Amino acid sequence: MNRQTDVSRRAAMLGAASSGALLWAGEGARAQAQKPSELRIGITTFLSGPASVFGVPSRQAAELLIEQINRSGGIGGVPLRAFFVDEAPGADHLVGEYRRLVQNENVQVVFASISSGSCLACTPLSTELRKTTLLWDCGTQRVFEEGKHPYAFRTQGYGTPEILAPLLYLLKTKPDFRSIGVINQDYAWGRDSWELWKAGMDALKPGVRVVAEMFPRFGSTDFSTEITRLLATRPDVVLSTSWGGELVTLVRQAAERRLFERSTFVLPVAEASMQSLGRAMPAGHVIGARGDHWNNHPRPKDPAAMARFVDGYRQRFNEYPIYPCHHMAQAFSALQAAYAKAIQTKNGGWPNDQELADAFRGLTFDTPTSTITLREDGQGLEDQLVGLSSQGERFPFAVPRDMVIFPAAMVSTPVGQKSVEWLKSLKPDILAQMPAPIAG
Amino acid sequence: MSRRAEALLALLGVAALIFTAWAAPWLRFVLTVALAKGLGVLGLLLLLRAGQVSFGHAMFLALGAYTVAFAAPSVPETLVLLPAAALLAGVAGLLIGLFVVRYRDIFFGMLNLALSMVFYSVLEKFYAVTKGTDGIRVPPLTIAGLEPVRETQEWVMFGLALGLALLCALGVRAYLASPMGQALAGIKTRETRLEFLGVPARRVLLFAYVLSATMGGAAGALIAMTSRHVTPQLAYWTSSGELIFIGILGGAGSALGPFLGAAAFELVRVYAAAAVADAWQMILGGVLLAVILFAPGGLIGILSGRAQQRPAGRA
Amino acid sequence: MTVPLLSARGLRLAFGGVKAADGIDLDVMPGEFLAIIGPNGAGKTTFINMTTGYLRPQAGAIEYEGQAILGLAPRAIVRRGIGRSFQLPQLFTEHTVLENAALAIAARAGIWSPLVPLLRPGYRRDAMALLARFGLEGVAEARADALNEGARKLADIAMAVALEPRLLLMDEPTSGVAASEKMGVVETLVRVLREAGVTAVFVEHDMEVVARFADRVAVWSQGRILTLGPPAAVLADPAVRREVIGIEAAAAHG
Amino acid sequence: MGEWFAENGLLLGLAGLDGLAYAALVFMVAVGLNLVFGVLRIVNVAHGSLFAIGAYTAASIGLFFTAQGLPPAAGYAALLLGAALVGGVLGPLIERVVLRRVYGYEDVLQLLVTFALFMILEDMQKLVWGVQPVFQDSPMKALGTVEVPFGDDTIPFTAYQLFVLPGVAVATLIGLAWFLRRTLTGRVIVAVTTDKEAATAMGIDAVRVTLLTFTFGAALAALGGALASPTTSLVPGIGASTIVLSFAVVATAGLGQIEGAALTSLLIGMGRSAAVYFAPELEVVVPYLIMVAVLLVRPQGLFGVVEARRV
Repeated sequence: MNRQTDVSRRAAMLGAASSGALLWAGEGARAQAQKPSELRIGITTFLSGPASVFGVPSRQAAELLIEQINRSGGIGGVPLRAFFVDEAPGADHLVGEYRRLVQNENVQVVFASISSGSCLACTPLSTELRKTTLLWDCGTQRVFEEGKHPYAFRTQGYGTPEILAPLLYLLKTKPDFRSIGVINQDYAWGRDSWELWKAGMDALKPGVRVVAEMFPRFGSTDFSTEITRLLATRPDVVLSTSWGGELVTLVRQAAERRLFERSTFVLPVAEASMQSLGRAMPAGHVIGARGDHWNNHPRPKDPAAMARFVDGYRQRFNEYPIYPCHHMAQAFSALQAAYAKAIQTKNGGWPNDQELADAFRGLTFDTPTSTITLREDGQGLEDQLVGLSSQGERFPFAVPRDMVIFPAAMVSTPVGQKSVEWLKSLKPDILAQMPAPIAG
Repeated sequence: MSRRAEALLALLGVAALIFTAWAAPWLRFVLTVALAKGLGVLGLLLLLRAGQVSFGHAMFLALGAYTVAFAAPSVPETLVLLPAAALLAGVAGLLIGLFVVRYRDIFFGMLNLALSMVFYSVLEKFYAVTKGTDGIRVPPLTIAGLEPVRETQEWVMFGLALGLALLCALGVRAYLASPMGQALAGIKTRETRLEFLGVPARRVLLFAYVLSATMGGAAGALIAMTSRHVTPQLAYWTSSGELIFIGILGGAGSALGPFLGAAAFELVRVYAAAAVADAWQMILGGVLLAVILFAPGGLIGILSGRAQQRPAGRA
Repeated sequence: MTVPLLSARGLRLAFGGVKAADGIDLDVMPGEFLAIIGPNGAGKTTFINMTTGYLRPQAGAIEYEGQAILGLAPRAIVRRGIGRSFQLPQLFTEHTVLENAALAIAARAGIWSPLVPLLRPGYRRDAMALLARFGLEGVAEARADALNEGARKLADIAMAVALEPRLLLMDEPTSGVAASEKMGVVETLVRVLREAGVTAVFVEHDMEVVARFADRVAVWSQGRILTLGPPAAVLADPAVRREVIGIEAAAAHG
Repeated sequence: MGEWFAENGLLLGLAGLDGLAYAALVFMVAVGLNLVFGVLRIVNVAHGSLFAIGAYTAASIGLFFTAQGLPPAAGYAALLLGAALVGGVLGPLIERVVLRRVYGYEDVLQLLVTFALFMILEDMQKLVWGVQPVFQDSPMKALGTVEVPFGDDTIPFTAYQLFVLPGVAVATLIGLAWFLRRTLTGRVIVAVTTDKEAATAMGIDAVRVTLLTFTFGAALAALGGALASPTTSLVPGIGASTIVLSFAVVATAGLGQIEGAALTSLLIGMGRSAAVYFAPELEVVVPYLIMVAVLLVRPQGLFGVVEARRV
């Protein structure tokens, strides 16, 4: 510690008149906070590039939510104001933007990132700058399993439950499959999700033959070669955790060439692409939503809130909200709950950064469909809803039937364990705990 | 530009940088990255002097950055990692250079592009080693064995980048004025004559290539140490395009150009992104177009009052 | 008997069906000024290109000072003492004349010093002295692409001379030079070359220049040497007058 | 080796069919780029944006036609209309308003001008078409699928992929070759490609040729995009990945060489699909490895001619 202050002092002297700045910028997280005139939130999301398919709807959702919250008096009487940042230029640019949000725009909270890479880059900064950061959409299990981040909280589920739930569903509904082919986007999520799936599958149903492991380039626009290979090798199951335009292209090309008739597809991130696909999505395949917020949720906790959000979004943007919109809503719901808790703890006073972070730890907040609890490591526990795709009258696109709602605790890695190790240790009796399907 | 004007501009620039970094702490980070990129662009400028446009130069920055990311867990010392990254990039530059200096113009540009894309794919594909597009996080580093607090660390990185930028700018200035540097410029106009002066043009270009790769490696290392996170995006072709962009924005006529360009580029990008988060690319494109059409000498050209001077046409 | 400085034997080179060299035998004697004349496409420039390593003949041999030089790179041949100038002057167009000259001076001394300026006092003095020998000191600070043709030709030759060659091959040193300047240019370069004791081979279309300054004349036609001898005899040869000079005269007026 | 072929020969055959369709799309984009480079000597980075805009426009027109109740065959008219519209409007606009101002500038500036255009057009697409995937596959659906025998099995391929894509590419190749060799305008383009100075000296109106070639190249890029649109979903960023691949084709093919572009596209298409089957981790680098290998052996590209250096 002595050494540090030493260097710090020398730098202060070197930097001419900079000692004032050092004091100013070094303002601690524990300083007493004044109630601000507005509650500033930095939101990083994809506004360009292929992932803007997620980023733009979530931004729209954020704007809608902020309007709604502000109309009803803001949070603790303070109106919200969002500062959006594009994730597309890459992590090196984003960490600069994160600093700008904190140090220049003086945001109280940062909502960080769709991309796992962005999250991994931002969470250490949340510790360094002592700024509460909500990981509002990224899914990598590495964040909380490989490090402690006292100021970071994930207000939704993550890769492990999002993969394990569809796997369990498949094992239950199609227990006799013998071979599998995988076609995932070549980036962290595509690779990680396959590693998670394989670990779980090998533990619960050893001996499944992997006939093709394909990781086409991120942003690919054509999968005909991969589809030919899957047609030729005839796996019983095809797994793809792809999303966005790539999933749409994959499903259309595969449907056109009748791959859906030969193999059962498992698509854990299908929900966001169902509207784009419309009637082109074949029925009878396993689809997931990275959560439980399907439009046809059989028993949402607060149907009125669900309808309010969905209809409000539809009215404004002429489309159904997709899962990133729901994840954004969850982040806002958590924010409201945490501020309420912190203000109450302080008897009406405005929380500083430390007090705000303390309020998030162990917080339980409502979503339209359920409640989410933030564990002691910062990870949120979100239920997973998986079903078989079906086309019906109610929606102009596919939604699940024979739905199973997996309780979050059942499919999430316990605190302190690593996902892959935990999945490897699973025993087939976990299938017995699976709730019964709901027709839908 | 006269010597005195250039020296004055450099002094003013340094003063402005230090003042900005002091007055707006969050810009300290942006400016450190800008200085680092400027260093990379300075290397690119050497090749431009020979009339060659490398459309894959970002690979050396990425190499330097990944060197830091891979080595940092075992050797978390800034003063070791920085030269190591530069050295490694220099060696890679020598190996690649031996191949690419045999080619000119579009072939030179495209071969560099191809090699950078191969490197990009390696970073992206070998997930088990490189963590793919997620990238690798760089742990906190020591400086001369000390572990400064964040604030000091930021100043040290800023100072390091600034010092290295000044040193390299002076070095490049001297190099370009030397017979070797002048011969390099000769490659652009009359390569045959060089051969008939008994000067091996390829070796002249190779020297510049290795030098530019080394500076690229140092730049990449600085970026990695500052942003503390590296991704394959650093090697993607658009990153190389960005380096050329900065070079032209700043002006290819002076060793100060790259740094001026990089600072302007990062600031425009940051403010454009803040103002219109989903159309910043269009703003940058517009700025670039305006500079080329109305001030092809770049910012340096504007500052030295020669903005009207059109660049020399193809001979 | 003196030993030839340069000796070419049986050089052959064809581009497609065109024979640019069809058995060239030629000896260049130390100290002489040898003019090469002949119609366009006769293979005159090809001979220079082969001798300087720019083109490789399909057959034959070239010896310089008794050593085979065929297969060496241009810059290796330059280092042995064979210089050349170009029909289209090869100057560094974005550099000043002084810088061009200084680069040539530096090239002789070795350019591998990355931190000392090209225009260091020594090189500047030598370059100015070089330019002064060619009467170019007045345009030293001008950009090379701003010169008139005569000055460009002289600058081009000056750069070759800076390397102190013993043999200089000049490709049409007067082509494109205004008639009023032509004799001045030739007189300047002959004076410099004589002073330096350089042997010269030059391709020339102006018969007056050939008659005044050449010691011997070689007449080229279709890749062969038609005649070789002193100017007075060669230029008086009716066959040469008909085949070469007649065409030249017509071309000059067309 | 023989054993390997016995085992994988059939798969290799399938890979060939896939590679063909892929090669056809690569060729459509690269040949336009190569043509433009031949005449303008500008590496047009915005070529990829023209591909993307062509795809979006064709899809929009196709969707409009479908909404009007026109038959699926009208989808083909939409493809051509989209390509013609983008080529005919954006081509001349870019050439006359922007590029014309920078002829005679240094190469790097010319290249950067198109890079700037690329950045602007990328964001413009987002403003016009949004970020959600757009697709319009009635042309592909109209033709249905073809069962290709595979051992005891059959593999369905879409007729569009099997016949339309390669068919259009071959027709383009033949048509272009005929146009460039047999028509006056074509020969003028070749003359300018070979030696611009000489061609201009001979009285060729380089300004007109340049405009024409650029428009033509833009239309080819847009047609490539239009052809790709029924098979894929259109999202932001498709231009960027298309263009970088075309760069590799141009350098490998030899500048301005259309047959070279065809052969290179075929090599890349086949190489890529073989990689998907047998070495998936190489899929992305195949085009670049082919390029490096070709340039090692033939420094001027497959069909490139050594430019005579005049001394």
